[in-house]
Amino acid sequence: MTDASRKLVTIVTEAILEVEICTAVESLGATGYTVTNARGSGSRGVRDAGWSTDSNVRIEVICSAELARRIENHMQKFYYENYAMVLFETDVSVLRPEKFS
Amino acid sequence: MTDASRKLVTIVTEAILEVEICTAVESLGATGYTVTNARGSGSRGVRDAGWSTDSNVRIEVICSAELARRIENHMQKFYYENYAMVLFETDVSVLRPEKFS
Amino acid sequence: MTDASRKLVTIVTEAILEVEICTAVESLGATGYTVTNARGSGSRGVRDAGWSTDSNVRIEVICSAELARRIENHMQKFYYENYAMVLFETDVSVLRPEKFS
Amino acid sequence: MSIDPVILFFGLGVLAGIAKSDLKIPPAIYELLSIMLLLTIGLKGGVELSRSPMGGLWLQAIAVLAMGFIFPLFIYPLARKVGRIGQSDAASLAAHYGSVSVATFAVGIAFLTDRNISYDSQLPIFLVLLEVPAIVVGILLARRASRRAQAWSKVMHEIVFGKSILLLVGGLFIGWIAGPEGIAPIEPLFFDLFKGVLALFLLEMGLIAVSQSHALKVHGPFLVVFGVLMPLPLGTIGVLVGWAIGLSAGGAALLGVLAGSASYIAAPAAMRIAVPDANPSLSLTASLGVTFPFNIFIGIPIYYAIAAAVVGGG
Amino acid sequence: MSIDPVILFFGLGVLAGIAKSDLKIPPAIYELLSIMLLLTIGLKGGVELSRSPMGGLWLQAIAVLAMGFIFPLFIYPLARKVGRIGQSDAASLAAHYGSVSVATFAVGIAFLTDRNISYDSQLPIFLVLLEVPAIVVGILLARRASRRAQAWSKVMHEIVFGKSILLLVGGLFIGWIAGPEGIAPIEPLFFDLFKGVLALFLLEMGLIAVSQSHALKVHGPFLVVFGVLMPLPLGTIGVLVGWAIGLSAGGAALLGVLAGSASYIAAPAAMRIAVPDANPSLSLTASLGVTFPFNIFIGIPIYYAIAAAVVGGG
Amino acid sequence: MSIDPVILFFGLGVLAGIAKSDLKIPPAIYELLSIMLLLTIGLKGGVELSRSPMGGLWLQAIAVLAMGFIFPLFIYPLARKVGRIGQSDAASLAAHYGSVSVATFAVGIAFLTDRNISYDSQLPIFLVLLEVPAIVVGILLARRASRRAQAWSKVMHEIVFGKSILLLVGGLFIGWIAGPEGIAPIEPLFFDLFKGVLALFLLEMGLIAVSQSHALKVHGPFLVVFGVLMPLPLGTIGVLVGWAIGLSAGGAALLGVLAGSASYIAAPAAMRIAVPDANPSLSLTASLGVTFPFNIFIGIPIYYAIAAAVVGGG
Ligand SMILES: Nc1ncnc2c1ncn2[C@@H]1O[C@H](COP(=O)(O)O)[C@@H](O)[C@H]1O
Ligand SMILES: Nc1ncnc2c1ncn2[C@@H]1O[C@H](COP(=O)(O)O)[C@@H](O)[C@H]1O
Ligand SMILES: Nc1ncnc2c1ncn2[C@@H]1O[C@H](COP(=O)(O)O)[C@@H](O)[C@H]1O
Ligand code: NA
Ligand code: NA
Ligand code: NA
Repeated sequence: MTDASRKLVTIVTEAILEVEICTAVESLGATGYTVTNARGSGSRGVRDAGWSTDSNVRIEVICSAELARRIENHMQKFYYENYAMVLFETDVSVLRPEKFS
Repeated sequence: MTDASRKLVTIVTEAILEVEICTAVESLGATGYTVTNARGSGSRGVRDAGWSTDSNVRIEVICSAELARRIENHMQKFYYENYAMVLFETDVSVLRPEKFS
Repeated sequence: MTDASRKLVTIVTEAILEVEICTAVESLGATGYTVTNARGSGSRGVRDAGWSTDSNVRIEVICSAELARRIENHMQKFYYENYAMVLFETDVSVLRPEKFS
Repeated sequence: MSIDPVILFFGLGVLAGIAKSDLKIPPAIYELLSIMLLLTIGLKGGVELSRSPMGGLWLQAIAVLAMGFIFPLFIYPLARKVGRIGQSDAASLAAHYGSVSVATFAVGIAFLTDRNISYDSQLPIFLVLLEVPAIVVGILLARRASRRAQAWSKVMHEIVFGKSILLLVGGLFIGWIAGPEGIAPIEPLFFDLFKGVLALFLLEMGLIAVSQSHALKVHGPFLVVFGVLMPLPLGTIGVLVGWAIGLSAGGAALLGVLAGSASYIAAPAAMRIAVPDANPSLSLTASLGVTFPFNIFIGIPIYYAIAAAVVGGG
Repeated sequence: MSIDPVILFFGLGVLAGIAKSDLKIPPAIYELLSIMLLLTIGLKGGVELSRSPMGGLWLQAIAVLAMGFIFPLFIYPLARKVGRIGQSDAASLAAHYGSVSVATFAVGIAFLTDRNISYDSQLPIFLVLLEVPAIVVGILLARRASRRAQAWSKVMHEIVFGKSILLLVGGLFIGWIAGPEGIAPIEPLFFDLFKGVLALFLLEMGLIAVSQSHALKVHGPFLVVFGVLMPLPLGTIGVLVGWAIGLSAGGAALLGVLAGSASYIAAPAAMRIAVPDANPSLSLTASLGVTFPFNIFIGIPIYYAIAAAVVGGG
Repeated sequence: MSIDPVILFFGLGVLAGIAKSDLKIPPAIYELLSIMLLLTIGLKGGVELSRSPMGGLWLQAIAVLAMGFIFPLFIYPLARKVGRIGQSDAASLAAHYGSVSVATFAVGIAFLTDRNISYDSQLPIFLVLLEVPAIVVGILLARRASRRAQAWSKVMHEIVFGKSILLLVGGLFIGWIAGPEGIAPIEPLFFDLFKGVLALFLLEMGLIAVSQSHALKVHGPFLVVFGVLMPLPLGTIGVLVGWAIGLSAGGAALLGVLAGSASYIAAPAAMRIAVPDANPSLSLTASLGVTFPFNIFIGIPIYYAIAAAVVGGG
């Protein structure tokens, strides 16, 4: 790979927040995002995909370390307190790094 | 990120095992898990989501390195021999590390 | 983990390419792959799962660093120009490393 | 009068949920069933409206709207004082119980249809009118929408253009334009299958009701008392308002059903966005786990009995 | 007697599978169709039960249950000795063929209905009774459930509260309580659409049968011989048992259909959990890829012919 | 003649899309609806074919096939010269507009059925015949399939064994073999629900049409002009060919509908694989966002008017 390292930020949260968070992520500067449906369990109990207000989405954003930090701050500020949410960051290398961040 | 590194354990296996494995992972000490539907191919042939006993799930657990090892041992002991299963581990950093493991 | 490091190649692309890319990945030498349905947004606009030619898949392949490079080259050569596609690579450790690559 | 099979389907769903059966209605099917129910209710109302001229609807609409705005103002202090519930949670309960449940309404329609009791064609319009006001008042009562300024307009958009209002109003409109003859070719899907679709829907509602009952462990006594005692006065007021604005016995009963029912789709979604610090499972357990079964088993017959007594129909 | 279109749908599915067509019935739709079939079979039986008093059911039930326990004890040694199959795989085959297939039963009902042949109302009960015993015996034969101690109770729970028994018994119960008049409003969905739903279901079954035929490459000859020769004696015994316990010709034929059919939902799932070292595609290829098509094309008419000859019905 | 409610459902979907409502038809339901429409069209045609002997089909088939091959050869230069569109995009447009839309055909059938106008039973066969040729010609025009050598055979396989042809031909065949009596038990699902299913399908088509209109921002004027002006001459030619080969007024109108319609399933998928440098949203916006609504609101009545005038039917 014409290696270029970036961050992969993965957010697992309530399905109801999908549109809002994707919009926020883009307005913070991300060039894109990927969403999959998910279910799970955590501190706010079992969240199973059967019933829409009770299912999760898994949002992935590839971006620079700096933007990753900004996204994390935004999530922490607006969502961590009241919503089921988990966020983690992974080091990835990408093709065409100019495409991200 | 007030960086705190954790492990992300990802298990891809037969959909029929979902409940059993999620229960096991929690009783081993995990604070949560995330599940998505998946299909795929591996040493046990093509597993395509069309037909329930023939589809996969993708289970993710964020946890300490020590718990990750325990989960891996458990999977190896009880499932590796007879079930379609792949397991891999990634280094991730998380917000609110106290929430995991 | 009887640690053995491998690469996890993740490809997010148009659902219409799923069969073609999975076949290619296997003929390049991969021992398997995992696919999940996804939606997202990127340089080619919003791709939402509602309408089949307009949804994404997320294909994951665990393999050696060398095979990862070959997969990336193949994608770059045949798909990057004309299709919605993002590809990233992560370091993972696996159980039973002989199973991959 | 024998027990209605659609209610037995609800019971079967509850049983499956309690027994932790692997029975699941896939989300896509749940969507299909709810789209069909909403369209059917709208279409039926629209066809009726196209048949009978409708005098004085404006006055009736104002009365019904007023009910939607006033209800939460009574529920809120009750939850605060008697239930000793926090501000956000009380506001959320007020929004849920002031708004309405389409599934309860559908069971009410099935109840009347089985007994050959007719009802006024504007009821689906009242269903639409009652959905929104209580949610607005609930958000205002929580006084928390300020934190994220954009939330308010987003929430309003989501309620007003949400699928339930859109399909109800769309169905009403299509039924009204096309009239009985125009609708005839689509009747086999929307009208003939109505009760079967409702049965499958209630099967899933039973499963959901069980899965949404976890708050019972913590707030059990309060939620049960609230969920059982709240619908009766609200429903009775609904019947009386129906009588006051000149509805038939069937119509007044259905307005009682609406008034006594609690929202479990629009309100939870709106509250989650606009009042995020309210505990979502509290209101949902009350409305879905307690009030919904109460209404379909006990409430609906009571509201009809009151309506029949007051209006003197049958 | 012309060929039944629902069977042609199965053929179309097989063709699509072989041609690697992109035709797919989404999993959610497959779920919906199977839920509807199970409920319809239960409801039909329940309504019939509510009509006709049912004497001597207990004795009949015991005979049928016995059949379910004894069948696998014959199939197991046959697979071991004649087929030279390992312990776990033989046990799994015994469980699959001792248990029953709802889809085959549904085609059997359609076969009788098309010919205006009535059948005893307790058949859906027998379907329920035959589903579990063979699976239990199969697990015992494999003697492997010990490894994971909790597996046993989990598997039993999964079978008994699994959706197929739950929906069949639930449907029976609802049909029985509600009776013909109560069920009337949900008939358009559950009864009128039955054969169409079965047609779509069989289209998907054809696709699945092809996708589950990969074991044919390895164990082809054995699986084909086993899958074709096993149902005939089992089905014949079923017919004779039906005659012995006093069923009508239609009823005896259906008991033959049940006996000759092989499970492809409950048994595979249970075996996968309780006998994990059995090769799942071996049993599934036999039951779904060979026996299922054999039964719907050839077996059902044969079982009925035997039943008509023995019982002398028509 | 009042407005057809199924078209109102399309309008409701468009409205929901424009208002950014959360209304969504789950992909699984969309699949189910389209499978049902395709099977119904096939079955109806098959039953009719089994009723009436069909003379001279071969000649008719050749004429229709020729139309499918020739259409794109006219559309391509038009798009190149008049529209100043690049080679690949022009080839893609030629493939889309030379091929056909099943949904438009279904609305055409509903249009005729509402007016009690019969049509020739071979029309579903013509639908099948018209689907493929234009796509082949389109790919040849783009002269790009060479890059990935395997693409060509793959694309052909995907079109010929794609689900739309498979279900249409399968349905035709089943309907033809089973005949009216054999099909009777599955009519409640496939025939009685047809218009209701079409209504739900069009609701989703409205949503999709809006979501596929983003290319309008860039190529708006050209796409609107092309999407509105192309179907009229194509449709008229279709009607005239229908008249020339001796179809009834209804049949000629339907052939006009086919000719005037633009593919939005088979063609986009094939072009995406075989001509990847064509901009997919250009053709899709034209066919789905402009031509589809144009045809169901305006085109179909026009084609029928022409057919009635030329053939002299009614
Ligand atoms: N330890 C964990 N590992 C993986 N996923 C988790 C974990 N904890 C929580 N999640 C996911 O994040 C969602 C929200 O978590 P929480 O806010 O803890 O309820 C859960 O529903 C899970 O899908
Ligand atoms: N090399 C691989 N890369 C990614 N996923 C894999 C790989 N091998 C197997 N899998 C996934 O793991 C499942 C079980 O693998 P197996 O036990 O090898 O059959 C497969 O169905 C795939 O979904
Ligand atoms: N920055 C990003 N982060 C995560 N996923 C992305 C990103 N950019 C694009 N994607 C995904 O990759 C798909 C194709 O991207 P593109 O080729 O840029 O349109 C999109 O539909 C998204 O699902
Ligand atoms: Na209310
Ligand atoms: Na059997
Ligand atoms: Na055309």
